[in-house]
Amino acid sequence: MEWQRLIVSYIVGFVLLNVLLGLMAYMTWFERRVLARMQHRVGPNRTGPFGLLQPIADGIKLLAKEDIVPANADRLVFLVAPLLSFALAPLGAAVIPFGDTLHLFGIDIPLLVADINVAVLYVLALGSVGVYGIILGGYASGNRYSLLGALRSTAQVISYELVLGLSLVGVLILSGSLSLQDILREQQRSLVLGPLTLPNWYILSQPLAFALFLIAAVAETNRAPFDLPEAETELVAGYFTEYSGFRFSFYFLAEYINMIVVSLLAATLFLGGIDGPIADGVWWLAIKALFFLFFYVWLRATLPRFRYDQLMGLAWKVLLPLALLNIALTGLVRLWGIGAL
Amino acid sequence: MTVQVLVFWLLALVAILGALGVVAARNPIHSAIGLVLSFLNVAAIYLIARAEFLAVVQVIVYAGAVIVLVVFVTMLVHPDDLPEFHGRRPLRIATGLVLGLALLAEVSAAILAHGLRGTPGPWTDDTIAAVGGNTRALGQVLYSDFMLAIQLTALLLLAATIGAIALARPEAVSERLAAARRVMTISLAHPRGLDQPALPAALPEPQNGRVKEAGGGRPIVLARTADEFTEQPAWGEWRAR
Amino acid sequence: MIDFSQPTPVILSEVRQISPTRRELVLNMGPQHPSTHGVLRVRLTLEGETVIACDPVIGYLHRGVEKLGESHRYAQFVPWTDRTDYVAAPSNNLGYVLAVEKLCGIQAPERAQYWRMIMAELTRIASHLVWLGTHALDIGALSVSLYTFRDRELILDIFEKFCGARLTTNMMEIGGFSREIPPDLPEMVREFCRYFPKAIRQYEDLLTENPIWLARTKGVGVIEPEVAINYGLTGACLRGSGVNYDVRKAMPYLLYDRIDFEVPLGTHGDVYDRYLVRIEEMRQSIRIIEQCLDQVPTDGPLMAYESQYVIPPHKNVMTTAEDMQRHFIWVIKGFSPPKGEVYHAVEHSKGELGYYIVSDGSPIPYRLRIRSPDFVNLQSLPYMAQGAMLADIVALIGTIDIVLGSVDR
Amino acid sequence: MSEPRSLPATPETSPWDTTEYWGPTDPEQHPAVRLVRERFPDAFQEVVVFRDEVTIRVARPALREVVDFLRTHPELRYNHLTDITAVDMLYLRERPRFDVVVQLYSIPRRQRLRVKCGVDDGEMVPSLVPIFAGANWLERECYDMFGIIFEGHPDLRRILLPEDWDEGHPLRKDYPLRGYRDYVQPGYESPAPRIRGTLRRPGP
Repeated sequence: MEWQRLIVSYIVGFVLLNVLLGLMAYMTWFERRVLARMQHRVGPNRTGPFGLLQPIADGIKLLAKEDIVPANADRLVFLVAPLLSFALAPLGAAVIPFGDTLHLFGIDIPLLVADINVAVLYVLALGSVGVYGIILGGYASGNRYSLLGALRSTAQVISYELVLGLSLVGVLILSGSLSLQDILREQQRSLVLGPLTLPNWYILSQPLAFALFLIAAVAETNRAPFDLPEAETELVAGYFTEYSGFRFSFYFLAEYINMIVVSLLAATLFLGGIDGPIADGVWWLAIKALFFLFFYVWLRATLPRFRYDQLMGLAWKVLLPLALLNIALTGLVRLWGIGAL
Repeated sequence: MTVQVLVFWLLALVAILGALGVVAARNPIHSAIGLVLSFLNVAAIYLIARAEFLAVVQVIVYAGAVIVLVVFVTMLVHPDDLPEFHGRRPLRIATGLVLGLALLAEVSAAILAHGLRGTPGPWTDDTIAAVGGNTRALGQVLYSDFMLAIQLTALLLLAATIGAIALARPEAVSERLAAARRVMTISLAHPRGLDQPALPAALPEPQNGRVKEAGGGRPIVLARTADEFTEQPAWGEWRAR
Repeated sequence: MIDFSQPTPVILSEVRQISPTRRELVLNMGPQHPSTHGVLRVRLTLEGETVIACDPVIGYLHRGVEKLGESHRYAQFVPWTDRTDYVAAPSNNLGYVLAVEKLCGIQAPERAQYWRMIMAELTRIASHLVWLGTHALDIGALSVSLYTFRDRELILDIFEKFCGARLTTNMMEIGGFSREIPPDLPEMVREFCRYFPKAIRQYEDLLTENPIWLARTKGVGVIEPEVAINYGLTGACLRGSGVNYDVRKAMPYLLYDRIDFEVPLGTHGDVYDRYLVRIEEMRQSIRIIEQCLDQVPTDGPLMAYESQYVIPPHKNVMTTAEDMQRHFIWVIKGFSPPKGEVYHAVEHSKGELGYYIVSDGSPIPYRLRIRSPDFVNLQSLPYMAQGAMLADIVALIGTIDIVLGSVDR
Repeated sequence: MSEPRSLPATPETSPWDTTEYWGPTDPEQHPAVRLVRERFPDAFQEVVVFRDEVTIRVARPALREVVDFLRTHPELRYNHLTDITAVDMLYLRERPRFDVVVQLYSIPRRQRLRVKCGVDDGEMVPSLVPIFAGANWLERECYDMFGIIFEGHPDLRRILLPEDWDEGHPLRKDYPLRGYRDYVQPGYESPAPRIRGTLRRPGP
C-alpha cells in the first residue's frame, strides 16, 4: 500500500511538473501579449495562430545558443547556479492541493503530490533556498553588475521572506494548521453573517495579511516594481548579466515558475483554492491564479521601479510592523474567541 | 527499515563531506556552499526522524538566512581583506588541533556514557500523536517547560542585534561620503565652497508669473516676461535637500 | 537677491587622486549600457550602493563635426547639423541656418519664419517625448516610453510630409524654404495640436502622482540656482532651478516676440521639477504652434530670393541664363559671406544651442563651433550625483537629457 | 517676370544689426567696454563690433581678472559662462597663433559679450575654472582640440579624444582632415580600405 501511494504520488508529481513547465512557457506568451495590449502594441503574433508557438520558438532559439562561461568566472559554481534556481522553483507546487481525491482504476488518487503537515513552512523554506541560485550565479559571474544584483537580491529576499512568513501567521492562527489541505478545508466552510452567506476565504478575515502577502510575493519573485536584482536600466541584467543560452533561460524560466507557484499559493491560502460558488474544482484555482498572474503583468506595465533603500525601508519600516500588528490582532481575536471567523 | 537506514547513511555521508568541504575549501564562498550542503542533509535526517517542523526550520533559518548572510558579507568584503590561506600558521594549527580534540573527546564521552542510541525521552510516537503532531508538541514544550530559556535567548539575541548595529556604525559611511564629497566638489570646482553657509530661504515672490499647481504637491511658476526671476530665482524651500 | 559679487573660494586638486579604498567598488557604467543613452561612460566609485565619486567619460561618438565644418561650404554643412542632436534635427538646422543668415545679414520672409517656428516647436515636443519615454524607462516605468514613441510618430509623419525625411531632416535652408508647404500640412499640424494635450494627460496619469515616481524623483539631483548658473546650465536644467533664461524670451529670434507663451520654472531644482518643467514646455509648445498657425500668412514667399547668398528659385534656374549661372556658381563654388564672426543661439529642446562662425570671406567657414547644450549640462552630473544611490545615477543621466551625438559632436 | 539682374551683396540695413542683444553697438557707449578700459587700461586691447556683436580683446595674463570683473561688477554681471572655445589663426595672422574666445551672458541684464585673448604655442591661458565651474569641460575640450594649456585647471586631460591619443590636436589648421595615418583596427593586418570610387548610379 505504501509503495502504491508512493508511485501514485510520483505520477501525479510528474504530470504536475510537465503541466507547470508548459504553463510557464505560455506564461511568457501571456505576459508578452498582455503587456503589448497595455502598451498599444500587438505582441508576438507571427509564430503560429496568435503567436502561440512563440514560446517553442524561443525555447529552441535559447537552447541553440552558445553557452558562454566568462574567463574570470568561478566555473563550477557558475555552471551549477542556474540549475539550482531552476530545479527548486517547481518544488513548491508539490504541496498545493488541486482538488479532491480522484477514484481511478480502483485506486484513490489524491490530486496533490505530498500532503506535508508543515506545507506552508516548506514553501517558505524553498523560497529561502531558491535565492542561492541567484546569489551564487551573481557571485560566480565575476562581473560587478552581477555582484551588485546578487547583493541586492540577497538583502531583498531576506527582508521580504520575513514579511511573507509573518503575513501568513495570521492565516495559520485562524486555521490552526500548517497543512495546506487543512487550510483549504477550513476555507471550504461557509460563513453565515445574518442574511449573508459568504465563503470562509481568508481574504475576508485577513485582508491586511493578503495585501502584505501580495506585496512580499512580488518582491520575493523579483518582479516589477521590485525587480531590482535584475533592474536592466541600472545593472544591465543584474545577476544573470553574463549568462547566455540555456543557462540564461533557466533563470528566466525559474522566475516564471516562481510566479505561477506563488500565484497558486496565494489562491490556495487566501482565495479558497479550488473552492468556488458552483462545481468546486481545479478550474477555480486556475482562474484565481490567472488573476494573480495578470496582476503581475499589470504591475509591470504600470509602475516604475523602487530604489534600493526605499525597498528596504518599505520592508522594514512599513510592511514588517504591519505584519506584526496583524499577528497581534489575529491572536487577540482568536484568544477572546470573538466572532465565528 | 533497511531503506531508511541506507538513506540515512547516504545523507550522513554527504553531510560529512559537506562539512569537510567547509574546512578544506580555499574559497570562502565554496566553504559556505559546503556548509549549506551539510545543513540540508542534516535537515533531511530530521525528516527521516519524522521531525518535519525541525527540518523545515533548519532549512529556513540556517540555510536560508544564516548562510545567506555569510555569503552576503563575504561578497562585500574586498578579496585583499580576507585572511591569507597560504603558508603555515603554527599557532592556528595548534589551536585548531586542541579544539578539535576537545570536541572529539566530548562526543566520545557522550557516546560512551549513553550509547549510540541515547536514552529515550518522554516523547514517543504515541505521546506526540496524542498531542496532535510534532509541531504542536514542540510548541508546547518550548513555550511551557522552557519558557524562561526561550525568553532569555530572545533577550540575548536582541542585545546582540543592538550591539551589532552599534558596532556597524551607520555614520561611518556618511563620514566617508562627506570626505569624498569634499574631495570631489573641490576637484570639480564646486561653485560654492562646502563650508559656506547656505543662502537664506527665499520664497518666490509673485511677480508677473503665475504659480501653477503642477501635481505631486509641487508648484511650478510660469514666467510671462523675460525679466522676472532673473535676479531672484523662483526657488522655494531652499533647504529641502 | 543672490549675491553674485563674491568670488567663491575653491581649492583645486586632481580628480584622479581619488583612489578607491578597499571598501569601495569601481563600476564602469557604459559605454555599452542600457540607460546611458548611447555611449556615455560613467566611472562610478561605489560604497555599497552609494555613489562616492562619479566621473563621466565622453567622446565615444566624437566624429569631428567641427573639423568637418571647416572643410564644407556653408550650405553643405546643414546635413551635418542633423547628425549632432539626431532626435531634434530641425532645431539644429535652425540654429546653424540662423547663424549663417546673421553672418550674411539676411532674413527669411515672414511666412518661412512662422513655419520655422512651427517646425522648431514640433521638434521640441518630439525631443521631449523621447526624453520622457527614456527617462521613465530608466526609472522603470515601462509603458510610458511606448506611449511617447507612439505620439512622436505623429510628429515624424508631419516632418515626412513637410520635407520627406523623418529623423535627419535637413529641413531648413539658408534663406528660408525652397519648396512650397504641402497644402494639407496646416490641417495635419492642427489635428496634432488638438490630439496632443490628451496624450500629455495620459503620461501624467501614469507618472505625475505615482508614489514610486515621486519617491524616485523628488529631492534627487538638486541643483541650487546659483550653482546651475555657475555651471553654465541652460534649458530645463537651469529653469528647473527657477532661473528664467529661455533664449526665445530673453533674446527673441524668428518671430517669438509676437507669440504669447510662458516659460515654466521649477521651484526645487530636482529631477521632479525638471520633469514638470518639460511637461509644461510641451504644453506651451502646443500653444505656440497654434498661434503660429493662426498668424502665418497663407501666401507669400518662403525664401529670401533677393539676396545673392540664397540659392536661386528652381523655376528661374530652368528658364533664365543669369539664374542658371548663379545657381551653378552657388552649387559648385558656394557663396562667400563677409568677413566677421557671429554667435547665434537658439533655444533647443535641451538648452541653448549656439553656433559660433568665424568667416574669413571664403566660401568655407574658417572656424565653426557648436556650443551644444547637453555637453555643458552633462558637466553637472558629478555635482548632482553627490551621495546619490546607484539607481539615482540613471535618473540623473535621464534628467539632464543628453544625446551623445550632440555631446561628443 | 524676371528676377533682378544683380543682387545686393548684403542689405544696406541688416535686421541683425539693431537687436541690442549685445548691448549698444557703439563701443563708446557700451558699459562693459568703458568699465574694462577704465579698470584694466594695460590689458584692454581693442573692441570689435560686427553686426550687433561686441568683442573685447584683452591681454592673455589678465583674462581671468577681466572675466571675474565682468562677472562681479554690479553694472555688468555677466554671470553665465556660455562658451569657451578657440580659433586657430594660423592662416589669418602671424602671431599669436590662437584666439581663446569666451562667450559671456548676463542673465539679469540679458546681454551677451565676447572676450578674446591671443595665445601662442607654449603659452598658458589663465583658467576660468576658479570662477566658473562650467569652464571645466569647455577648457578641457579646448586643450583636447587645440592643445592650449589652461593654467590652474584642476583636471586638464583629453575629453573627446582617447586619453592616449598621440597625434596632436585635430582642430589646429595644420592637422590634416583625415588624420596623419590610417587607423588599423587591433587584430587586423591592413587598414580598412579608403573608399575613393565615384558614386554609382542605379542601372536602368
